[in-house]
Amino acid sequence: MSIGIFIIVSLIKTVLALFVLLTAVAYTVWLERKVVGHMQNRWGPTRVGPFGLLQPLADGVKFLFKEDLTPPHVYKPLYIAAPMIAVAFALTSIAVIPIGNWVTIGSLRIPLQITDVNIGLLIILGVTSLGVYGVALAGWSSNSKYSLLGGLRASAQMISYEVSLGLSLVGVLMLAGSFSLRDIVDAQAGTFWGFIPRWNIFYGGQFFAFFIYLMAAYAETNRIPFDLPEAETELVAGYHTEYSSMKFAMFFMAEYANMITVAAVASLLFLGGWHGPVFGPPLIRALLPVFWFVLRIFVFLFIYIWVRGTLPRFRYDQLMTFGWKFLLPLAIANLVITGLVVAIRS
Amino acid sequence: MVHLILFLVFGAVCVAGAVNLLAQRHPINSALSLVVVMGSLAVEYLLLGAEFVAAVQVIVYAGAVMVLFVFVIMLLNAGVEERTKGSRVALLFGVPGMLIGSVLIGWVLIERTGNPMVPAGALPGAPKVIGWLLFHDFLLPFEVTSILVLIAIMGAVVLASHPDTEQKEKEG
Amino acid sequence: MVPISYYLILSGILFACGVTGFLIKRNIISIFMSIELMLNGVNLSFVAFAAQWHALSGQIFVFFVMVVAAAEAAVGLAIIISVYRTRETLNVDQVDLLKL
Amino acid sequence: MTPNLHLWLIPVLPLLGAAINGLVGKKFSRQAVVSVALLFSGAAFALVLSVAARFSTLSTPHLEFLATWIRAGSFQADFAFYLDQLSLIMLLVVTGVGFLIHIYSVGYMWEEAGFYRFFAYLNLFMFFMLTLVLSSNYLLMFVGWEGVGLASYLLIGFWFTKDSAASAGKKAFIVNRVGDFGFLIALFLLIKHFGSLNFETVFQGVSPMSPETGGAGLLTAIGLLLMVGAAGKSAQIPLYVWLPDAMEGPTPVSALIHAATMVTAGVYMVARSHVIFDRAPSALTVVAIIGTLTALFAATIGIAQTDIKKVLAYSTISQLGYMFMACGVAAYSAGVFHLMTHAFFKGLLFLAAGSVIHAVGGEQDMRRMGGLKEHIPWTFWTMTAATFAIAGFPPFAGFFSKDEILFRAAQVSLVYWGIGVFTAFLTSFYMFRLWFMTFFGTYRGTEPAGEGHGGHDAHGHDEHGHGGIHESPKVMLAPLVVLAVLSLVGGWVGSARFEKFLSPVFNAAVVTPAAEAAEHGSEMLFTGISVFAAALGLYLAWLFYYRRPELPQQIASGLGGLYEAVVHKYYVDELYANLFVKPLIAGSSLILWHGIDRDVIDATLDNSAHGANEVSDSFRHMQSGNLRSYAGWVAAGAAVVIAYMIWMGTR
Repeated sequence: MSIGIFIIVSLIKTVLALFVLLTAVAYTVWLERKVVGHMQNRWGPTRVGPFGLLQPLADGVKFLFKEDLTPPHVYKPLYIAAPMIAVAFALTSIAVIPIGNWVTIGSLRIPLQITDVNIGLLIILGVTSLGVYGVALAGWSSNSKYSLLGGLRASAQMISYEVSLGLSLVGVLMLAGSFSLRDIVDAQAGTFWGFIPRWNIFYGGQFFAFFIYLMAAYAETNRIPFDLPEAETELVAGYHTEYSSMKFAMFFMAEYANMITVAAVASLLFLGGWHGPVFGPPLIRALLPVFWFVLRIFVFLFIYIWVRGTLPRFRYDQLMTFGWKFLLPLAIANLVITGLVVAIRS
Repeated sequence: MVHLILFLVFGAVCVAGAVNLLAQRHPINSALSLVVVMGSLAVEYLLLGAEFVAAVQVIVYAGAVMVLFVFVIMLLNAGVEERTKGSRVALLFGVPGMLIGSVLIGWVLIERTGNPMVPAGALPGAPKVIGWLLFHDFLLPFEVTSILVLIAIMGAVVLASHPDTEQKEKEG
Repeated sequence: MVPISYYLILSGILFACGVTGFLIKRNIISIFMSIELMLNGVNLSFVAFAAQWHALSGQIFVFFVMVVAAAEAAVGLAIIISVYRTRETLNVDQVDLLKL
Repeated sequence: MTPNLHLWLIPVLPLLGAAINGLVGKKFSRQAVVSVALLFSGAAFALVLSVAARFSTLSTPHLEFLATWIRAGSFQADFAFYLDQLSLIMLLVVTGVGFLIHIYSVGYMWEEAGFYRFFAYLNLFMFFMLTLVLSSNYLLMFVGWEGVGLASYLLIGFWFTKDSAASAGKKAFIVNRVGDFGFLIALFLLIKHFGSLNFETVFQGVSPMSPETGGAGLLTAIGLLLMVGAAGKSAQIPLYVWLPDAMEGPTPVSALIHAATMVTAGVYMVARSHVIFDRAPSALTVVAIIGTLTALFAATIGIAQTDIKKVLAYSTISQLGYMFMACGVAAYSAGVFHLMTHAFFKGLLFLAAGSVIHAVGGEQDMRRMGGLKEHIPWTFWTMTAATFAIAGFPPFAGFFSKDEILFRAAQVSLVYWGIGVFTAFLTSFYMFRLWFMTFFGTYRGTEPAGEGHGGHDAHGHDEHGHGGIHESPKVMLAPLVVLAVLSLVGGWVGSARFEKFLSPVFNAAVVTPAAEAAEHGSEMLFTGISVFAAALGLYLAWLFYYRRPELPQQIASGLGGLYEAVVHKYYVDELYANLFVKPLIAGSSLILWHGIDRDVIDATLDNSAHGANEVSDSFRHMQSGNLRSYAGWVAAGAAVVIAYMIWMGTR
């Protein structure tokens, strides 16, 4: 494969991925409004299109045409840069996420993934950890106490939970013996005793790891019950209080893109990725894994929304206590036990 | 060729970030410049094949250490730097000394290292190999640094904890 | 193909920038960042030398430097916070009593 | 296989006592202090007795190795103990008399402040003395040697708040340093030539050497230097001046250290080193001459002293002179014999004198005593025994030992003998003078004696609330009685048997039986003469100080300058003051202090300090506390280092 074709293929994949991702983001918002609405005995969006399906489009148009207010007291360079940073890092991580097996088009054998690197998971972690800059800088540059408090909370919270998040993944990494997401998924092919899928979540103590990951991921994405940085009741809107129009939309997109990334990573690491029953004609055979993968992401997102509709918000000290005194020791214990299991097995 | 171009591009970004760090008077700008430097350094590492180092560079340096810096800047609400003239020595001796030292070291590096050409990814530092080395050949230093980190954690907690709050907690 | 000396020179420039920052910066946090810059410069030279001599220990060293830098950042920033509490300034020219 | 005698316990027991009393004794009651001190010193005595009981079964010398102390190259000094007949006798004397004096001290020191301190020092002294006696090499002996000096210093200065006591302690210490200097140089010579300080090694190295006649040979030099050391410790001419002053210490101390044991260390050392002295006749002659002269000299001073303890002090010096005379004529066993008997009767004399002083409430001047016979009969009778013993009346102990010394001296030279007999006469005279002045006639002190201390309250017995002359408590009298018995019977063992007992040690010095038999007749003559001399002394003392007490005054005025000289101890202290002390002070103050110390050393320091001050004043500005300045210096320094390294690397 020459470098030219490589670049062309990569470009196509990137554009495709971005399009799909942004659409998914938009419809995740719709899904959330709809599901939460039903949970709260409301209808959710219904006016625009059937079942309100065109609501995301309408929202987008509205965001675009709203007046872009820049408050006079902000530190302008960073005020403008912050949402860009947030959304850029949120979208970047999709680059290493595989959504399925190889696809052969003519003589080209193309992986369903923008790029396959053998430190894929590390890149996701790195990019996610950089995402905090967007929130923190937004909070600081807005020069408003609500924003600053939100930004401070966000950075402290994300640094704290990143530790547990990272540690919860190490068990899976030890089982797979690789950082490459594709290798990790491949390691989960097959079944235990013929009927239980060989997913990491069923493997030893990885259920706890999954739980830790779930909690840490909620905190990382600033979602309920850990949405302290944007706690409406106390901080107006937290770090994006001073933002409006498209800049606000960027934070919104970043948050939901992060949710999808997190869901994708959870599926890949714990839920067997794209593995599932494959049947039918070749085209179906090629697309079914993608469907299984998307289904998992959907389920994960549904849980996200479900939790949002159910649980109250933590207090900040409870959040920190939970992270440092419960999740972290649990993650370390899981790490030790998994290490022992791996050592005994080999 | 691609290697050289990438090197030059990211090297330029690196140097620009470093110079910007010096030029900016607001610490948060300096911090962000430093993040840029670190990010482009990660790319330089990738070019040399040290992929794991690059990843850790991003996660630890850019993602954790610098976030800590930004956090502290925000916490202390550090303002624009004052241009006080507290030290003539630094300018009269330090800067010339630095210049002389750098020039000398640069000269030695160019003259004496043999200066081989390296291809992209010259020495692949795959996680597996690095891990093997860390847990075999460098086990003792690894453990020692872990103790160092533990001590650092405790030190940071002790230093940063406000004596008044401790008092209140005891009373309450 | 890139000569190894390019990397070394880049690392030297970064290090020199770090030293200069230490010398001319007044804000203690900026000075701290200059130190990090110096460490990064050194790290680059480690990786470059590792590539030159085909010895992975150079890369291992970088990890240790990073760990130490992280620990140093934690403690250093804690010190900065406690200094700020008592002196209410971050300007090193005004913190020259050599005590808290 | 020699049995393990645990010799190390003998010195360590008193050390334990000293440690306990010294460290925590302050909080103890007096009874507790006493029981600790007596327990440990008594235990040491008991141990020595058990060793003595088993002694005949031992092969001598019995060596006991404890631990290696110093090892440097081929040189090695150990903590090792050496037991032979000589050290056994010394052990018995030290622990036995020491134990008795401990008991005596309980009564004597009961009222003193620092009671625990006194017993700690006393036990410490026992430890060092036993180390000295038991050591198997000169180095360990030197440790004991210095240690007893230390204990002596501490005890002389026991009433350290009193100026005279403190300076007496210093004087003893400093004069002893002169002797130690000689001892040390002797040790260095021994190390240099024999590579060891172990008695056995050294003596084996010495034995093959033929006796030297010249005055500058190795052994002569060593012998003379050892004699310097011995003269210092045993108060011989010219280093005797400290001993009379040492009487500032408590009387039991005078008895134990400055009469019975420590001062005999020199004699012990010379006897122990007899192998060396045997081969250095010139050194031996010097020893004899010094001993003889000291005996005479101190005796003449003793005549004119009025302080009861000073008389005894000079008497001690004189008796030590006898011992050195014995050593000097190679009659070591006679010397040691006299050492032993002297320990009994001189210890007794001092204790009795202490009892007298106690009785009259701290008075030491004999002119204020008199007629005490009825008041303190026990003290009187024991004192009488001791006086007769030292004067050399048969059958008291002193007679046998002194007679043996005189006889052996006569075999070498009649000059020694003549002076010895004259000294014996003097001894008898001044001792009976003391006896008569103290116990007979009428009491000349102020009444009640409890308050009449005058200027001589060396004992601080002010707290003695009971007035009048009184007998000492039983705890003080018991040792007196024991020692009195020993003074009486101590000599009955006979010098011949004693010599036979010691012959394994002094095998070189055994006189052939034939010669002894031939001399037997003359020995009787010599004995008769010396007894006559003693009797003459008794008569004259009776005449002068009992019969006609005004006579001494007339004679004294008749003698004029000579008497003055004797009263003032021949002005030796003044002579030393003018000869050594004043030039030393002058030299110290003018040359060393003003010239060197102030103008050179101080000036150098002051000027360098000023210079440093000025320089650092300019450097002070470097220490601005400014972080960036420091960084600047570091950067500049780094540039210099880098430039240097590159320069070195490219050269």
